[in-house]
Amino acid sequence: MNGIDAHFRLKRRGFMLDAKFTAPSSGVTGLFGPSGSGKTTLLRMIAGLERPDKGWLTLDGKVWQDDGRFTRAFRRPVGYVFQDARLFAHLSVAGNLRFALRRAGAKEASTQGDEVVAQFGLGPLLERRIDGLSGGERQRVAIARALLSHPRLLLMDEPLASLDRDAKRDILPYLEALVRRADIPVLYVSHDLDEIERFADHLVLMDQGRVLAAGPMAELAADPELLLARDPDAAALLDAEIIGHDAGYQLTACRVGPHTLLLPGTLGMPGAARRLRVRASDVSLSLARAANTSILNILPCRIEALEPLGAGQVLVVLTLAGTKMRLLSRVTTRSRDALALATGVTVQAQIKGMALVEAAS
Amino acid sequence: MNGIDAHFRLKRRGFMLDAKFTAPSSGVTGLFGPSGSGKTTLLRMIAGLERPDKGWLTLDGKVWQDDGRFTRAFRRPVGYVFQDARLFAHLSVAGNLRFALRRAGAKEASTQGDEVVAQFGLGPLLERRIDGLSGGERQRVAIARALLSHPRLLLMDEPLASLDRDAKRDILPYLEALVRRADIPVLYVSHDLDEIERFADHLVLMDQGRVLAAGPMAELAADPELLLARDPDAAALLDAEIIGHDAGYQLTACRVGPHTLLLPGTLGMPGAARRLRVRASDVSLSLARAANTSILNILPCRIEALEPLGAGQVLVVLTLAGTKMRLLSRVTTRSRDALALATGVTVQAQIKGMALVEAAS
Amino acid sequence: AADLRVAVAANFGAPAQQLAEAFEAETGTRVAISTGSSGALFAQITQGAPFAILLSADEARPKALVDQGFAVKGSQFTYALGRLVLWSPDAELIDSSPAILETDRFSHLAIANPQTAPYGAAAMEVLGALGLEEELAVRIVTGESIAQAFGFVQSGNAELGFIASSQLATAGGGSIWIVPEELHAPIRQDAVLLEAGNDDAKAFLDFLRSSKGREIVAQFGYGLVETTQPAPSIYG
Amino acid sequence: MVEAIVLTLQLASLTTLILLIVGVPLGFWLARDTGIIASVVSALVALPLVLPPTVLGFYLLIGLGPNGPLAPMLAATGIRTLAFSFPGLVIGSVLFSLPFMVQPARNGFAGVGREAFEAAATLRAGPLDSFFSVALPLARGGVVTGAILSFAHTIGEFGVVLMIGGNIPGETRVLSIAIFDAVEQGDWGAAHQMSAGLLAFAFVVILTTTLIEKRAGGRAR
Amino acid sequence: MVEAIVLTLQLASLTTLILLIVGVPLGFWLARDTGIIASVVSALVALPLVLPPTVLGFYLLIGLGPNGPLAPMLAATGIRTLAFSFPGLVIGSVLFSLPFMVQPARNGFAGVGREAFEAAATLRAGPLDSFFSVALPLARGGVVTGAILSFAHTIGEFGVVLMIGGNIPGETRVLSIAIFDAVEQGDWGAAHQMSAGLLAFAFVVILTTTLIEKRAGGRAR
Ligand SMILES: Nc1ncnc2c1ncn2[C@@H]1O[C@H](COP(=O)(O)OP(=O)(O)OP(=O)(O)O)[C@@H](O)[C@H]1O
Ligand SMILES: Nc1ncnc2c1ncn2[C@@H]1O[C@H](COP(=O)(O)OP(=O)(O)OP(=O)(O)O)[C@@H](O)[C@H]1O
Ligand SMILES: [Mg+2]
Ligand SMILES: [Mg+2]
Repeated sequence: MNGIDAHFRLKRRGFMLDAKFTAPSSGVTGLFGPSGSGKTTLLRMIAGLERPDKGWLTLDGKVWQDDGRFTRAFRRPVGYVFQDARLFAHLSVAGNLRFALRRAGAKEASTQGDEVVAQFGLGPLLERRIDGLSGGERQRVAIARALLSHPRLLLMDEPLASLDRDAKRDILPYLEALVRRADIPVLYVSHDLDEIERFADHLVLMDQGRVLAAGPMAELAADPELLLARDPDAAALLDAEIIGHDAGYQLTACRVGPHTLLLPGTLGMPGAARRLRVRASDVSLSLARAANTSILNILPCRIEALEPLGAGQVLVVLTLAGTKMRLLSRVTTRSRDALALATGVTVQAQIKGMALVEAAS
Repeated sequence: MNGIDAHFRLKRRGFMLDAKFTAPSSGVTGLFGPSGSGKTTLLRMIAGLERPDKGWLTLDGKVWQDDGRFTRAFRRPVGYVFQDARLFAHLSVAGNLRFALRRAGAKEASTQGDEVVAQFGLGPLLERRIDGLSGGERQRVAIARALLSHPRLLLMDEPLASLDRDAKRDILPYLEALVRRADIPVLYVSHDLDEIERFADHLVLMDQGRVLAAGPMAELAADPELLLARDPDAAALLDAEIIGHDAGYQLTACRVGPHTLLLPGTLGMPGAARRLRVRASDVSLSLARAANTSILNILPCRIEALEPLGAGQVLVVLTLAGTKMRLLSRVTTRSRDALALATGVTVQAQIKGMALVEAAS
Repeated sequence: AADLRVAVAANFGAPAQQLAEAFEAETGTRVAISTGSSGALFAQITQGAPFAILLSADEARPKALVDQGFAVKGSQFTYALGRLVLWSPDAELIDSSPAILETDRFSHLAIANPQTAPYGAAAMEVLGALGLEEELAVRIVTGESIAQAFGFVQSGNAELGFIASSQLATAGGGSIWIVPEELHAPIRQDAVLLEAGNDDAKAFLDFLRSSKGREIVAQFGYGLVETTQPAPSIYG
Repeated sequence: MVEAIVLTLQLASLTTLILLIVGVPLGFWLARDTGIIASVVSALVALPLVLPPTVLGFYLLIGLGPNGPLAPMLAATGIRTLAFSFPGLVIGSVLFSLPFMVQPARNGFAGVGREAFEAAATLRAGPLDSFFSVALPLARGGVVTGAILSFAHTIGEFGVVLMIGGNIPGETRVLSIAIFDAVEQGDWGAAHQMSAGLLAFAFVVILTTTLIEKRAGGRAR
Repeated sequence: MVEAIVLTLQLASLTTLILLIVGVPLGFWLARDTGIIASVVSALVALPLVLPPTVLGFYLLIGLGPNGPLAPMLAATGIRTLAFSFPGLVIGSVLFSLPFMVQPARNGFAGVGREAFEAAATLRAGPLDSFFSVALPLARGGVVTGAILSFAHTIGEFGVVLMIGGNIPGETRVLSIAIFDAVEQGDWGAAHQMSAGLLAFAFVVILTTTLIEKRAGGRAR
């Protein structure tokens, strides 16, 4: 089997982990779950830092661990970005990066080193001591260090939790590009759903030491049975193809099934495939198509289901007309009654243009 | 003068801080700025942990520090929640909390201890060792510990950065309540604008060691001159008064100037004042009032200004008809042209009901 | 607590203990014996150590103490004569003569430090008299005290060594050459009174010179100075 | 024999206690002060080690004696010399074992780090309070090591003790001197016996201390 | 005199070097292993301290001699005894100073913590690599303290050396014995001179080491 295939069992005082999941051999797999659900513990077992009571782990068909075998941590080609940066206090920033490079055994090491340093904006920090770095600076160095070790599997434990949004914005595309180019799988722990949906295309949902669900992001995101769809930040994912640009208005036109959507910015060459993220709270419904509105994208949909969320709110699960793609919308019960929304009804889903966010593909 | 009055100057290799600001004597003051802008450094100087080259600090008219005087850290009644939890590794969770209580010298100590423990869900953790706690658990203990020291000024350095949203949601209301009851000022560092706007009613904006602006949240949030309004999460704040509830639909009706808005949930007793947060990206504009839409709140506004944001987007600054209150809306340049939006034009601002968020008052 | 404190050179510790017991049996005066190297005892006495008597391993230090006013003039006398023997635990090695010293059948010859210990100085005199001083120089190992030299031989690290005949009791066999007294200056171990007015001390010194005392000293393998009459008290 | 054992335990315990009181704060200071004075003091502390114990004892003998610098002060209290007395032994042992207490303690404190002190300060713990409630528990490993080394060293030490003490039974004659005497007088049997007893006793004390320390560390850390 | 000085330096340096090679890994193991065996070994390491140096030397004399346990092995190489030889002195000094190296080193390593090793392991550093590139630099303070204590102690130590050395000029007669002899002979002038020289030298060495260590620590940490 390609990709990651893992099953771990571990018992601790007051905590029991029994997690089984698979993840694809490339792209980002998000690990999402509440505090204390065992995300960090799971990552540590994959890295070989924690020995489970029972463990099974293969990467691309190669067995790293089973009942008899246990590949030790330093023999597993994983990169690990810890929740706390864990830089070496006795080395400078450059020393920390060199530590990784020296042991990576890659030929392109030095050139890639410069590249990573530049992209993470570490140039001015290279000679600095670790304890003089701010939280964000530390984490940037830690991510760069993990990348420079040329891992075949990258494990990231809330790597961006201590970065501000500007720094995140700078790093995310670079990480995405690097991960796509390197073609290695990434396990990405976060409790920020926005971040996960933006970054991950596969998802493992955890709670209390167990895997609630695992699968493609788009499927799980719109599954009204899962907590995900009931989250205030819940979103649906749409597969789109870029068909053209409007240079004057800086808009990109995408085809989603038989529909055309307009997105701000230049998102790629015509013909490129993209995934779009539509937050349930950004989708309003109307019975007729409104004119003279700033809302750019209005799509006809069929109501599949209505799930009460409590507090006077309803989650409306929609199918985009002419496709099998799902959309989610959050409306008040009052609107539901006012518009007589019910399963089978056809409605216009109004999506605020700005709310369309490119997701990793 | 009441509240905090601070002015610090500090020079470091490659970093120069010169920050002067005041903050009210109660409520939460947010400290917002990019990574490395000096937020942590400023907080440390206020706590007396860092000696600036030149410093001036008073709290409610009492001088803590000036050219001659320097009140040492342990004599300043501040509570400090560090970016890294900094729990004492040689003590259990209970030991850490007791450490704070014993030195707080308050009579209500023990009862308040139980209360805080309960509210932060620390009961099952009390006997645990520190290194067995997850990141989120640690930070919960750290916040509880700071509160138990009965501070007269609470300093929080990204206290929620390592908490997942569920844990945040549990803690935030409790923090707000406690802060309001205790009537002490809180300085709250975060680079999460959502968090700050939700929590803070006063804001200090920092960049590169300087204070860009300081003032009431609502003013700064909608000021198109400031970066804040250009932020993708930018929001305007509206003063509202609760006028009634619709029990069936679980909606709360609020008066904002001459207008009535409907918000999901039960937000308070009629007559209570609330502040509402409206994100620019949640406001769409239309020329005529649309019917048959799930959007509950549609308010007439006058366009005050149009600020291009780049990437085909425009920030529209609006005044709510019949008031002086500001609203912000983000639209595409294409919509601006299609609807012929210009200063002085009257438009209908459509606010998705769910996007109204109660802000601290 | 003791009535009388006596400083004793380490090599005379065991006989001193027995003397003390006999003295106590006779007079009821309890004696505390403090042993140490003669050099250390000397330094301590000059710094006010609370000893009433010194039983030194040499004659130079008691004399120096008298000269410097730390000891009572005229109280110094020789309580024992050291006897030097060449000893090996190997029963075959020594044939009751110094012949072995001229062979290379041994790699180490142990002696006491000639600079600090009279037994060491005497051993060097013997080697000088035998004309072997130069030849054996590289094979000589030096113990800081005569006890250490004994330890070197007893443990087998040195095949043979010059030791005090008083140590033969604990040696247990082997072969020896008793060094003729003419080959070195006599090893006089002198006693001296440190506290002029201490009657117990005077009594102990008298006991040391009494026939009973001399008997005990001789028992431990020490020689005695010839005396014609049983010692009258020299303290009047 | 019994006298010597009791005296040895008294000396070792008292010395270790005094070293804890003197050496631990000194180690704390040396760990936190990075100035040149601290470095010099740190080097000075190690110096007693460099002299052969008997020679150190010899200088102490002179220093504590009637012609030493302390003599006028002592004279005022009616004491002629501190040598040949139990207090003199304690002074000598403390001085000689000082580096064994100070250096490990200093390392222990150096490992505590600014962070913990800052957290303590924001919780109203003053310097003294922080020292006892934060620094000391966190530096416990180093302090315990220092105490073990000092205790063991004081038991075994005899050069200094022999020189300043004068080997007076019941007063300054400790076990190590008794063993030394036994060897010196060729009484190897007694020497073996006492050595074995001493080793067994010390082994038990040290092992117990180590285990208690580990238990305490394991529970709290 | 010059011979004695050279010999002393050789002995102290070689002993410290061997202790670094032997004691540092031992300290590392003791810091990471929490089992009962490690605790026992840890207590055993401190034991040489408990015996008076001359007594320890006495046992070494027996142990290293022709009747000792090593004798058959030695005989094969044509050596009758290790006593009275420089290698013998080194063995004695190493054994006697072992606790001074091992205990501080152990504390140093104990302060490094799992976190750093985990980070190193995920960067492909094997156990040996981690030891040299992470553990050792981070535990530097403890190791340097151990080296300083060992060095100083070996210089000053003379009981063991006296006992197994045989005071052979150029081979086993070190400075500490020379000073001891001077005191013993009542040649206090010479003793003062040599002591002063030794103290000054040791002070410079220790201070320099401390400062270099601090500089290195200050730069990297
Ligand atoms: N070393 C440890 N010893 C004992 N229990 C531990 C240890 N580390 C973690 N735990 C417990 O195991 C459970 C899972 O912890 P883990 O750190 O994996 O959670 P997490 O999902 O990463 O949480 P967070 O989002 O807060 O980081 C928690 O109940 C935690 O208290
Ligand atoms: N101990 C130190 N020595 C030298 N420079 C430091 C030290 N601590 C911080 N700095 C520098 O001071 C500047 C301000 O750092 P500070 O930690 O206050 O930023 P911040 O706003 O809190 O950042 P973040 O959001 O990443 O936590 C940064 O350039 C940082 O590199
Ligand atoms: Mg975690
Ligand atoms: Mg910060």
